[in-house]
Amino acid sequence: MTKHNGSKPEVQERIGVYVCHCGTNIAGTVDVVQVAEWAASRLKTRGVVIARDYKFMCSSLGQELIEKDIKELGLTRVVVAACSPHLHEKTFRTACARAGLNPFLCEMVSIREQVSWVHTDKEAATIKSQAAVSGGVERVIHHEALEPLTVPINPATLVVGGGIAGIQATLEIADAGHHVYMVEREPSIGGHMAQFDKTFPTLDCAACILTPKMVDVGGHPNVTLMTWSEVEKVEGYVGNFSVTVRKKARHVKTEDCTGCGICQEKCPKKVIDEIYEAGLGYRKAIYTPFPQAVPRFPVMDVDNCIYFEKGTCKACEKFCPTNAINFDQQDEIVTLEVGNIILATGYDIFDARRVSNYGYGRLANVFTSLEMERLTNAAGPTNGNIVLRDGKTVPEAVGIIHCVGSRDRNFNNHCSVICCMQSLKFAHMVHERTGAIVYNFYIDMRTPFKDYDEFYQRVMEEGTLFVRGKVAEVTDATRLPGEEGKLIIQVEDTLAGKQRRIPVDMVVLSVGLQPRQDSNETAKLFGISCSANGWFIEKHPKLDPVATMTEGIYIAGCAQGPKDIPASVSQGAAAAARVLGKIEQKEMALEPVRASVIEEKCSGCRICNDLCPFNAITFHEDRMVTEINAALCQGCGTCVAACPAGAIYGTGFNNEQVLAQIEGLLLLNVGDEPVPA
Amino acid sequence: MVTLQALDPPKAVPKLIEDLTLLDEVSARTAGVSRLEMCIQCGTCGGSCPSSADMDHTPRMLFAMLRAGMREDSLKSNTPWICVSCYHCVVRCPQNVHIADVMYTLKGMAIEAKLFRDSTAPDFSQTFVDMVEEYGRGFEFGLATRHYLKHFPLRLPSMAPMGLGLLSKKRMTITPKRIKGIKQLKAILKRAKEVEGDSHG
Amino acid sequence: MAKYLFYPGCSMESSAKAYSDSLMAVAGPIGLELEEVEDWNCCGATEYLGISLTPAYALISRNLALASKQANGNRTVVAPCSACYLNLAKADYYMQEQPKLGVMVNEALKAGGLSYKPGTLSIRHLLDVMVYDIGLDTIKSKVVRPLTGLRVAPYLGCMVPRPDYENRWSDHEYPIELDLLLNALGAEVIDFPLKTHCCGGHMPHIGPDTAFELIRRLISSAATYETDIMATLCPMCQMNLDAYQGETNRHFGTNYHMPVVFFTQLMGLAFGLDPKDIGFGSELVSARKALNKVGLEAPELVEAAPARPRKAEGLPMPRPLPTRGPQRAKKDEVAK
Amino acid sequence: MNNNEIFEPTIIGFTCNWCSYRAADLAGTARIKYPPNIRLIRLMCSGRLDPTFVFKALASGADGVMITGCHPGECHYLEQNYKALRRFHLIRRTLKGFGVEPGRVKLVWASAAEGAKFASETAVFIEEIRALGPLHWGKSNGYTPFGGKPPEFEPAPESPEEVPA
Repeated sequence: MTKHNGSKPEVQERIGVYVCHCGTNIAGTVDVVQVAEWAASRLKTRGVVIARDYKFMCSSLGQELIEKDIKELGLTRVVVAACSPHLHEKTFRTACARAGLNPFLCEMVSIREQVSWVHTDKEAATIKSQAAVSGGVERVIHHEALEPLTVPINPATLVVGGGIAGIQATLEIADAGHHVYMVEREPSIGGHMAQFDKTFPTLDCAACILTPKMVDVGGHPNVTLMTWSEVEKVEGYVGNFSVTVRKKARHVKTEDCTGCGICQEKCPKKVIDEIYEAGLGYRKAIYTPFPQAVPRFPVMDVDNCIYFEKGTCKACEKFCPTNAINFDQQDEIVTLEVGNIILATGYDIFDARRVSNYGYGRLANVFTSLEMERLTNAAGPTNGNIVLRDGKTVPEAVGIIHCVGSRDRNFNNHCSVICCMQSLKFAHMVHERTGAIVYNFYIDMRTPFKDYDEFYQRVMEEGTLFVRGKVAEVTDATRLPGEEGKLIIQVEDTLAGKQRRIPVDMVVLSVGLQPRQDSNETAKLFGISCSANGWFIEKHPKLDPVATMTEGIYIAGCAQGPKDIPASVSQGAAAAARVLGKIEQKEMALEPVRASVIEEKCSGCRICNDLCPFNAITFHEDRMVTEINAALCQGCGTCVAACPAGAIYGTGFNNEQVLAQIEGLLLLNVGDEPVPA
Repeated sequence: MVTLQALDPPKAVPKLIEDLTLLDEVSARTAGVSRLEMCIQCGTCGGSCPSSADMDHTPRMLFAMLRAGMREDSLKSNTPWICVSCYHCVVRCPQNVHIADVMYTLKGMAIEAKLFRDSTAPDFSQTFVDMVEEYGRGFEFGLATRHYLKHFPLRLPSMAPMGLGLLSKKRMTITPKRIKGIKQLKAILKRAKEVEGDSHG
Repeated sequence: MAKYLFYPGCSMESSAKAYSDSLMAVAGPIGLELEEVEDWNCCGATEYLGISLTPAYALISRNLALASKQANGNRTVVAPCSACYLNLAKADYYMQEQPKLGVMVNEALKAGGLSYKPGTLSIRHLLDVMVYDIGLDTIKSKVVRPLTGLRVAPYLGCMVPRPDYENRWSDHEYPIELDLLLNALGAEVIDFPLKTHCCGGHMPHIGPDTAFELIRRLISSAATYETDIMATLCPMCQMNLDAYQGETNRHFGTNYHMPVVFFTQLMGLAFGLDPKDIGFGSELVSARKALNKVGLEAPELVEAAPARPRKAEGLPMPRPLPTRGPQRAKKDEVAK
Repeated sequence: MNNNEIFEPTIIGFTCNWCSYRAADLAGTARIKYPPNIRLIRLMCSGRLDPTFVFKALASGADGVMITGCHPGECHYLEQNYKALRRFHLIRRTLKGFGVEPGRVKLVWASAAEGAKFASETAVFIEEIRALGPLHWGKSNGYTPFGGKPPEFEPAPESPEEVPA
């Protein structure tokens, strides 16, 4: 341990300190000039030979400044006081390396995120910055020249979720010639988009543009498609993940099944299809969710199958021409070895029954937007006829309510992004198919992005009646003449400043998007973070939207936040590009933060033996010493902290470095007497 | 030669109406946390209100006026007095504004500033409060007769059968009941009024 | 025996005597023991809050202070009246949300030698206690004269299910508690769409025209469902719908005859008590016809009147939300 | 330090690389303000926290130590924050034995999304330490653990010149 009685031993290192203004981001709150001057004078005895401040240290000129000093002044250590190391540590390490200094001899201290942006008192912020620099200087003295660890990148990739974002990512990678495992928990890929009829603003048919992509995935030589499957365990790290997948029993031998559909035809059990048909239609107990499903093999729903319930039936087995039915099939556990993972797990829709004043579930002719998608879909339960729940009456007036469950503190705070456009799409389709009067009830009309506002204009031209006001209630309790037999939408028309009661035949609730109900568990499974409401958190909201804090795990589509199809496709492609970049590198440099045992010091007490969750620690009975396998060690340092003999050395975060940083932060290193500047 | 001088006295130059302290004042005088500044003008309140047809302004509009600092117009509005405290708007408000309690605040402020237009409601409240302060309990007979005599004398004949019905069915008593601790209650209310006065400076 | 502190409120002594009588009559059989808060005062109804803040909350809080002194380990106060229930609950809640209010109120209470620590008591409505503490099974077990065939519209009014600071009710707009209770009594419960809409509150005194329209909406909607009787749980609702019904009829030239009684009266009826002892006869719109209907031995179950159009054919309806008890919101949070 | 002034404690905060350091970064990105009395050290994991670090900090002049990490169950290294939790209790017991208020050490879980929580917990802790007053470890009973010495703050630097905006 360092001695420190105000008269520390002269340091042999030659240290350069660089203080960044970051424009006014830092300099607005911290007196950066003062910090640099202070470091130059007060930390001289600690080896600081030069301290500079500069407008933008991360600019090429700023980096050249450091490089020049390393070369001309013979610096052996560099401290950069700027933003968070998570942003620019790599930048400055690379600069050092260019000038011939081992990159790990550079230390970054954060005086932006942790000082200038969170404090207002300039004097206190300046002192805190000085302390941070001082801590960095003391720490860097104890740094060692290190070589980065490299790990090979397994070129295979796992994509979780077979919606449009996952499909896009899969195809990009597979087309580039690398193997992709796609895991989807439903029987078919396609996601929510497969349920839609038209897509805004161009009104392309969803199936027409999606099906070819689904077929591509299903038949791609580089894709292993695993539907009706779920990820159960993820081990390992970037480059070499080992993923355990449960392939749920389909009770259909996929190697024999031709997808002819006879089993579905013969199955006597009809079940309401809550998933694909949004509860509006029926399926059988053995089924493929929709005709274009990929793969074409059906699955057996054992909770509803008569054979599983009563022990007799087996109609599907009797009629199957290829003997592909297997009632005894068990779940299968498969382990996949992949280098990168893309999560595209999508969203859930808001449960409209929670807004009891809109009557969904109580009033027959209140529908959700997803139900409306099925109603308008030519392959849906009504063959695309927009009718009331009696299955035949065509509505004469339809009210479409925006923001259901969104922008509402009682439910979800966020704007669900797609509802305005989706509601406009419905307005158009109701006009086109029924000629009914259409009302749209909105709080704010949000139509950004290409051709969206033009679509709004078009729907206005078609005669849709827009009412600005959040609907208060939908009721069948009549109050005024003319309301009998109708649903009444009660709302304040905020532009007229009057309460209105508008009788309609049909109400469509544009329900919001919300995170998957199990998104927290998914995040935990893959070791990434979720925001408080359950969206996956990206590495940087603007500059790194598809990466996560965990190397090798990427996110795409609505799992990251509500978005429309174009944005989901873009993210899928972006995540794929990131993964392809990693695959091209073939190997990847990792922080050489690893633990190792100094054998002479190890007493063989075995305290550390049970602490490693990665099984990197083994004990050699013969020599009575412990050894750490560097390939398995992830560098958390728990064993380092636990060793009573101090026999475990934690590279990058060794005891001397941390203890010295403490002293530096507490300014024990600057001595009692101020050194004149 | 005709001069126009005699026709009209000169008009006052219009004043700026914005009184940006109004919103804060209303918030500060409301029980709990009003969240009035969070209103997004969606109209859920005005749409939910069972009595909005009789209001000068929907609650939403009133909140916009408070924000705009229209002190006199907003305190004169009959809206708070028509509010029936049904709390439909409160539970539906997407921003969790304490709407019903803001209405109570506005009533109190209107009484203080003597800005209400129709005295029926404030009188009713005051009569009720007077009775409670006197007896510690509500006194329906006294309240109803006193209030109706003053504000709806013409309605009294048609209301009489109902009143008689209530009396004959022993659902109204003619003599008020006083609580034992009326002195204690009076002391508490006296102090409360002082505290309230201090809190507005 | 479930024991609670009881805050009756002013109306229970006069206009809502039927509520009081019937409650006392059914409390014994179901094992509900109510200990009245001694020397309680008026809660201020909806009037005092509109005059001045601190005095209004001090008035309410005197009761909280008295109750907490009397509490003796029993921290639940039961109120049968909506306005009383809301005012007590509101004062307790706001003094926690805005500690400044609690300080001002306690300053006032000090002048009377009292004090109250917000959050000490738990304020609950009578129906809440009946359904969730006493339990529907207990109530059902006491039924000797099921109200078979009696079409009852459950009417809760506003201030019990809203704003519901503690999330005690199954829903703010369509709570099912009263339906369940009436169901347990054997009654045919109407899916009454206006069950938590406003009865007019104090408007009969302030803007009678406004009040009559609100009363009309409720009575006429109940009438479309061929309701025999409306069950309420609030003295003011009962007063408005019952006593002002005649005036409302005159105002609109209508001719409704809709008896409105307290749910405890119907409980008493089902428990086999004498209608006289549980306040029947004090309603201004006579409940005689409804009584006759129960007197009849198991009338034929007439496939009744205009229920909601729900057809077996056509598209399936969404499944109902799983029944949620109190603390619904908390459960949801856990689920997240 | 001038005794007439409000006591400004110095606190050392240990953060883990994956959650709490990022929470501190997020507090910055979101411009959430908290008092400047805390100075942070980054470790890879709260499991790396050697109790010696805490004692060293307190003995070297810190008035309090805040240990932060991922929420239980969300550790980047699976379960190492549970080890930090165990050590935290050990540290508090040991401090009590030394005659130091155990409240000078606090454990806070903050996920990468909880910048606001990081800021508010920090602010609360600073007030708690302010209320406890300065720690003169080593002076009161002559016991000087780890060769540490009482804090010596240098006089505040002269008021810095205005930086043009």
